[in-house]
Amino acid sequence: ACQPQGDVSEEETSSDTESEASDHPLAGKEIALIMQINLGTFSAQYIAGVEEQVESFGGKATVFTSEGDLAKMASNLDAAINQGVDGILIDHGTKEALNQGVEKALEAGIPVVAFDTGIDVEGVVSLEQGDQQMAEMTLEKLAEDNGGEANIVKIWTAGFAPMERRQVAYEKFMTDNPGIQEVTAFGSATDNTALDTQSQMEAVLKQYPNEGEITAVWASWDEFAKGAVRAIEQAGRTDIKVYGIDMSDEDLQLMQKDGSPWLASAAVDPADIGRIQVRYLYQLLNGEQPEEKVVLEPVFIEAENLPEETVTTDELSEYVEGWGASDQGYTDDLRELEGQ
Amino acid sequence: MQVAEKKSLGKNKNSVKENAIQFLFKYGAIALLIFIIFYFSTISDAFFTYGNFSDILRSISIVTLLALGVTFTLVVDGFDLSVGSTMSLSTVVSASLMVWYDMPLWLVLILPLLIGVFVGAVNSFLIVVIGIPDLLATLSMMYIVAGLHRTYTEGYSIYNNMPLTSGGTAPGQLSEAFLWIGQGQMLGLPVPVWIMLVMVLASYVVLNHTRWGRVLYMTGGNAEAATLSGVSVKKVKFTAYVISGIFASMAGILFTARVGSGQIDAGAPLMMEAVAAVFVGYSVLGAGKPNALGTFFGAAVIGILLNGLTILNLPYYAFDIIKGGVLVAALAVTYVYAKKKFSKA
Amino acid sequence: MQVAEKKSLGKNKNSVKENAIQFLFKYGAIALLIFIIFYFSTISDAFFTYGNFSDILRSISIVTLLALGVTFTLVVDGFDLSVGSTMSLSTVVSASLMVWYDMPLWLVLILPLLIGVFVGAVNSFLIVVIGIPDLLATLSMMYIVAGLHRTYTEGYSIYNNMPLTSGGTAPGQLSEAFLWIGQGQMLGLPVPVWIMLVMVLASYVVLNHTRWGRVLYMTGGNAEAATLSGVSVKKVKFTAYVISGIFASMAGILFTARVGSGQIDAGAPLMMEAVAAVFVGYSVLGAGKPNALGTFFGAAVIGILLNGLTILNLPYYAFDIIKGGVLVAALAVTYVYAKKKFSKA
Amino acid sequence: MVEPLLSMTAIGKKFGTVTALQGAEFQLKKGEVHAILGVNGAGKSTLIKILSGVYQQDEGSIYLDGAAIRLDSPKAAKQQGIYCVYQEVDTAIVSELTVAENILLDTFAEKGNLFVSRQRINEQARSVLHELQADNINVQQKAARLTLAEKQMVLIARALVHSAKIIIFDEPTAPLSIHESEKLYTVIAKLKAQGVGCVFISHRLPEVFEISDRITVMREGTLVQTYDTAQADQDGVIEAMLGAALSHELEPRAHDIGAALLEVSNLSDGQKLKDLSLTVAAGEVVGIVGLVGAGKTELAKALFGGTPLTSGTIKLDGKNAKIKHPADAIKAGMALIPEERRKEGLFVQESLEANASFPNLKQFSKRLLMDRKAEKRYANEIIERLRIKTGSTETPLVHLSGGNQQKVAIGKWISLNSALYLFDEPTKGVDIGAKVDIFKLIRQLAESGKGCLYFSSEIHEAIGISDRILVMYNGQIVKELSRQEATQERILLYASGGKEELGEKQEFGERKRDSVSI
Ligand SMILES: Nc1ncnc2c1ncn2[C@@H]1O[C@H](COP(=O)(O)OP(=O)(O)OP(=O)(O)O)[C@@H](O)[C@H]1O
Ligand SMILES: Nc1ncnc2c1ncn2[C@@H]1O[C@H](COP(=O)(O)OP(=O)(O)OP(=O)(O)O)[C@@H](O)[C@H]1O
Ligand SMILES: [Mg+2]
Ligand SMILES: [Mg+2]
Repeated sequence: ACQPQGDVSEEETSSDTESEASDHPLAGKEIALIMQINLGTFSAQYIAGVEEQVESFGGKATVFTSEGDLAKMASNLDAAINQGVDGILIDHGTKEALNQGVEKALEAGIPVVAFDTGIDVEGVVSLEQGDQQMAEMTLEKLAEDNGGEANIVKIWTAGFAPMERRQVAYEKFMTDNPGIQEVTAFGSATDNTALDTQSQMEAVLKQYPNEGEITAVWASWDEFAKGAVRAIEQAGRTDIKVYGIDMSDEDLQLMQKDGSPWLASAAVDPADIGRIQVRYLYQLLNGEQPEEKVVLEPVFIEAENLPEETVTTDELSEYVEGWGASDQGYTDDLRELEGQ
Repeated sequence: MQVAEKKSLGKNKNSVKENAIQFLFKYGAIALLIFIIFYFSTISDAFFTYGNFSDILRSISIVTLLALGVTFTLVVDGFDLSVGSTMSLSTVVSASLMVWYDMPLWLVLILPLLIGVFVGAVNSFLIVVIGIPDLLATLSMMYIVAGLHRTYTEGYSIYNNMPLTSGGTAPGQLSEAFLWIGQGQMLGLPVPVWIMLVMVLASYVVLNHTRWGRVLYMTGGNAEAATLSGVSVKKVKFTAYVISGIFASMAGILFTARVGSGQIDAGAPLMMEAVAAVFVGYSVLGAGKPNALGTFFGAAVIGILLNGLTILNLPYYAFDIIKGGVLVAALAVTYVYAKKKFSKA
Repeated sequence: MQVAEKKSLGKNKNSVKENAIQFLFKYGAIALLIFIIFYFSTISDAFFTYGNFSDILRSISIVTLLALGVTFTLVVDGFDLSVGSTMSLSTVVSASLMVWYDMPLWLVLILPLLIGVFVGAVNSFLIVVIGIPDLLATLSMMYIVAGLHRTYTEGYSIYNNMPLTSGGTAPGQLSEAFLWIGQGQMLGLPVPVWIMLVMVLASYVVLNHTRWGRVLYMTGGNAEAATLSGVSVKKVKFTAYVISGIFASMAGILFTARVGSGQIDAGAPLMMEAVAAVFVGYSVLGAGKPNALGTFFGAAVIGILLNGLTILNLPYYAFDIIKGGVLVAALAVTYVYAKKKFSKA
Repeated sequence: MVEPLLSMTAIGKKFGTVTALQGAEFQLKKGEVHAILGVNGAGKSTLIKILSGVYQQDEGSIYLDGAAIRLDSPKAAKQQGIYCVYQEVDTAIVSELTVAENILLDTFAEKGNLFVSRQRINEQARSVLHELQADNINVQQKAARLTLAEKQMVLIARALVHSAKIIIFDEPTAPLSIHESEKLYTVIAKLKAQGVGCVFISHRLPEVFEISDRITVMREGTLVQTYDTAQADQDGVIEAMLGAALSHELEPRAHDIGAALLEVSNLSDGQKLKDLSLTVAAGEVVGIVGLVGAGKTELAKALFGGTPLTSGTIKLDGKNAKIKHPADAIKAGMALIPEERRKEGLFVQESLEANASFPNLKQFSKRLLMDRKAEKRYANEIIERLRIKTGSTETPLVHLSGGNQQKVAIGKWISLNSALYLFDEPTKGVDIGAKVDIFKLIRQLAESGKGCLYFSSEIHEAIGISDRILVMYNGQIVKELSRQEATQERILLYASGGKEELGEKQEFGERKRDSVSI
């Protein structure tokens, strides 16, 4: 609440003032965003994307977070329905916990778009990142950089749908590339994932102190990658490289640092995810029938492609093709609405 | 209950102020609740509806069960910090019994409760026999049980037909009958709400209207005097911690049934919330001590507040401020009143 | 310290057993530590190295600072649960001062400390003036401060050149000088280790070798006697909570400098760990009460244990069991000893 | 006339509804030892707590060296040079700190050197203890390990550290043996020679007459009279203290004593109690008298199952009773009215009803559910029977006066209809009127065939109520006296170790406690 005003140019801010007076039928919608976890910069950017897109459509977004508690998430879903919101966005969660609430929402005529949830209710649009594809991209890059021979550490945890999709790709990759050996694997999603990963990674480095014992780290989530990168930097190990999945603004800063071990990551712009999710919701609100399964196209980011000076994810599109520029989910009606 | 109060002696010059405090203490919490409900109702039409209230009740049902357990330990002047972990353990155990071992429903319900009994027994062993203060003993148990539940599942959450680390997929699923406990409806109210109401009522009757309740309160009030009146304080403390363990297990079972999977660490964030509910409940109807109705009421106040605040579109990150603020206010009323009462003696 | 002991009166038949307990109490914790170190050394060559020990020390530095604050409140018979939140607040404030406002280093270091002072002052207001029990007052503050720190950052973590919600990017960066505090080396040891050692030493000297320390212990041991000796118990409690707030802020600053960004909720998981360290520290050298060296020692035992267990490749989820187990063992020794002592008096 | 060093005039102090002091007067000259005498609750401690800044008087003024002073904290009093050795030993000892630290406690609160050198404080503490001839106390050990007498010596030492103008001793000799007390007398004589004004409170008349220059007698919060010790006679002083003679108020027993009800033989608890044997018959009141710390409370608790026994048998109604816990004792037909009623006997935050029904909850519940009406009925019954003054049966007991609380502590046992009642100092802190009520109640119980054990250090009261008196000394019963044989002097003699006939008992001298409460 205390952030300073950034140095923003005039034209950019003027857009929200315009939409207020609009009398478009899709204007003034109340959108609820139901989240399971709200952790790290990724979530914050995702929320920002949602809010930005909803506002540009002249609506208002309300965020319900659940501190990782699925029961609370289900309650929040109920509460949103009771409040009579016009549309619901869901971020993570499990189908067992949410199906009932989603059905109730559909009965009440509230459209639902889910991201990484695994909800299987007819009429719900489900977004997922190309998780397998992201895993493949990074793993292949890893193999390529090391000539198909590497000793790697895997950081991964069970229990999350996207993680498990990434795991599928990982297993397939490992069988296809016998030159790549898994030295050890760990990982836990905690209250303080990055720091806990850092201490665990430090211990792993202790265990394998010699060059060559570990060639690379494959982190299935950027919170893991952050911890691993810090541990490697602190230990002064220049021989170990990190390949990650997901990319938040904060990660980008880490990757750009001189001599950063973090070489590559595959990701969908978190803000883009939010924006696209909102667009599909508005398609539903507009009475259109988009496809029910939407796979978000991941982007591959390599450290070597990044410029000398630090850039933020906002400017990343200038250097990485396809970043932040996705116009997935747009229809003519929506473009028109945005122009209002 | 302790609602009857002696007529003010009239000797006090500031008896008006005193009466105001008295009133605030007795009805303040209720007045606050009515005000909150009224306020939110004027803001949003969606708030004061049957559906919303039944949802609020369902959303507080798990915390309320936990908080009832804490209430029992506080009544005997103890404190159970391990309820959150115990709930987590019971969550994963009940899920695993179905998913991993395909057990019949009755076992799925009984075994977690036995675990609750066991944790309560260990707690009271540490407290009563070893003599570790309640807070520290249950803090240690909080860690141990949390570690146990993660070790049991090897860090995985448990869901239908999950892949097993040993290869293959788990044979079982959460049964429909089990899920009904958490997701079903009965006579127009969600099943968890019924369970909560029955437990609140049972706890209320036990604590306020039975011999046992009397013994629990008296032991908490003055353990030495209770001993010399023929009460075995050890047994009483044991009972209270076992009850607390059972309530935590019930909360865990309910959680599994509600979300349809055995989430890891489900109870950890709920522990502090349960404690907060109990403390807000102190000031209900001027009880000035832990009591079942107050606990329910405390959970409801917090639940309604959070529900209303989301309607108000307050940012989620401000909720904790409000939760803390309500807690401080309730505690301040209770303890300012206690000081008054004490200085009169 | 309290090592001087009266010769056993010799009247006791079971004085051998008694002596064993005495010994266990005084040197048990140290013996345990030596055993652990020895054991891990035999298992892994990587364990008993200068590098590893300096890493362990660095990894416990933040928790130790938090725990020192808790120690001070425990010394005056209080309890500060809000240290975790205060640390989180200080983490994001120190980062934001640099990233958002590009402030000079001295302000970046001073302002968070002032916030710590303020939180401590509010805590002691609730406890001393309103009369809310320490645990409940600081529990409420834990919520409020956690909410405040999230509200302050609107839920974002703070990092170099972050984009602002209002558009544009933040002007500042964490300065090199600042990062050195968390990541630098000095005379062969990491800077955080130096900070921790200095603070432990300072706390030790203050608590054990100054008049103030006596006043603190005196107040905690018997507030009435302290009052009769002319101590203002309110001022003493106030001081202890302010010190606790300052330590929590220092931990927050250190955390920011260590990870190079202002992570949200950084302190929450560390609070319980700090409390555990203090309690393990009770039993060091037979102090039987909160003490600075013991706290450091407690943090070290836990840190070494966790380090060794990771090297052993034990699954992370079992760590909590061990942490809880160590805590129970330390507490059991302390309180079994206390019981013995008491029944002899 | 010389200007007095200290003068307190028209001091008044109320605690809630209790008037502790009203128009109290006190004067102290330089280099004088001035004793204050008075029965329990006369207001002695309150007066000196006002003098040492713990309480502030509601009315009246204090003059030091002729100038009016205001003492609003213990610190302020210390700055004026007024130091105090408080009566309640445990309120002033910090048991976690060492002896040396406890002795120098006041100096820590003062301004001065920031650093504390352990060596120096040990040195200082040792030299003060040396002055008290208590070199045997190790200054480096924790105060928790001291005996009560040693703790008292530490507190006395604390007052001697400073150069004081006035030192107040509130019952300093109560936990001390004669030998230790004599060391204190020498110190007081030394202080006196240095011109320090000493206030000395004690219940032990001989020592008061031995060491004091003047005696002030207080009763019910006011000054009765100030005597020059040289001119005062003991009987006159006692009369002034007691006011109405109390021992004549009870009628002699008119009923017969029945068969033996309680037979205790060779009871020991491994600590204080050694080889005690006693009997109580139905309808009999047996007094157990001894000085503070003789072990009366321990005996009562041991009989009631509160503390474990190492040997001995307890027979009730001729049957061996296995009593491991108070619950067993209650089942066997015993009731204990403990000494510290607020701590051990009552639930002061709870209502009279809840307290009264507690020992016998089964009678006040149908199946499991409590029967509130029955509780209320019973509460009203004991209110009437014991003449308890209270607004309603639902008032929490904190609002009742001490005497009325004591009556509740007794009344709660009546519904059980126990056969044997143990009263441990039932008149402690109880006003005269309530005292008489309690005596009458005990008599009533005896008349209806109950056995009563009456533990007390108030010798004359015990003589008044008991049919038979057992004198306790150092955890043993040293003498049995019939009502006719019992006189205050004889009991006191045995209670303090029995110097003449039982000279050999002197070997216990070290742990002997010789104060007499009157
Ligand atoms: N803090 C207090 N609150 C309420 N009443 C008190 C308090 N202190 C003392 N009193 C009452 O004041 C009266 C005088 O007590 P005080 O302690 O001065 O008696 P005393 O003469 O020292 O008796 P003793 O010989 O037993 O020490 C008693 O009735 C007592 O109950
Ligand atoms: N005022 C006191 N403060 C602390 N400890 C005490 C006090 N009085 C007695 N004790 C302890 O209790 C032990 C036994 O005392 P107990 O209470 O059994 O004696 P009593 O004859 O009942 O004395 P009282 O007259 O105080 O009731 C003593 O050895 C002493 O250590
Ligand atoms: Mg007194
Ligand atoms: Mg006694």
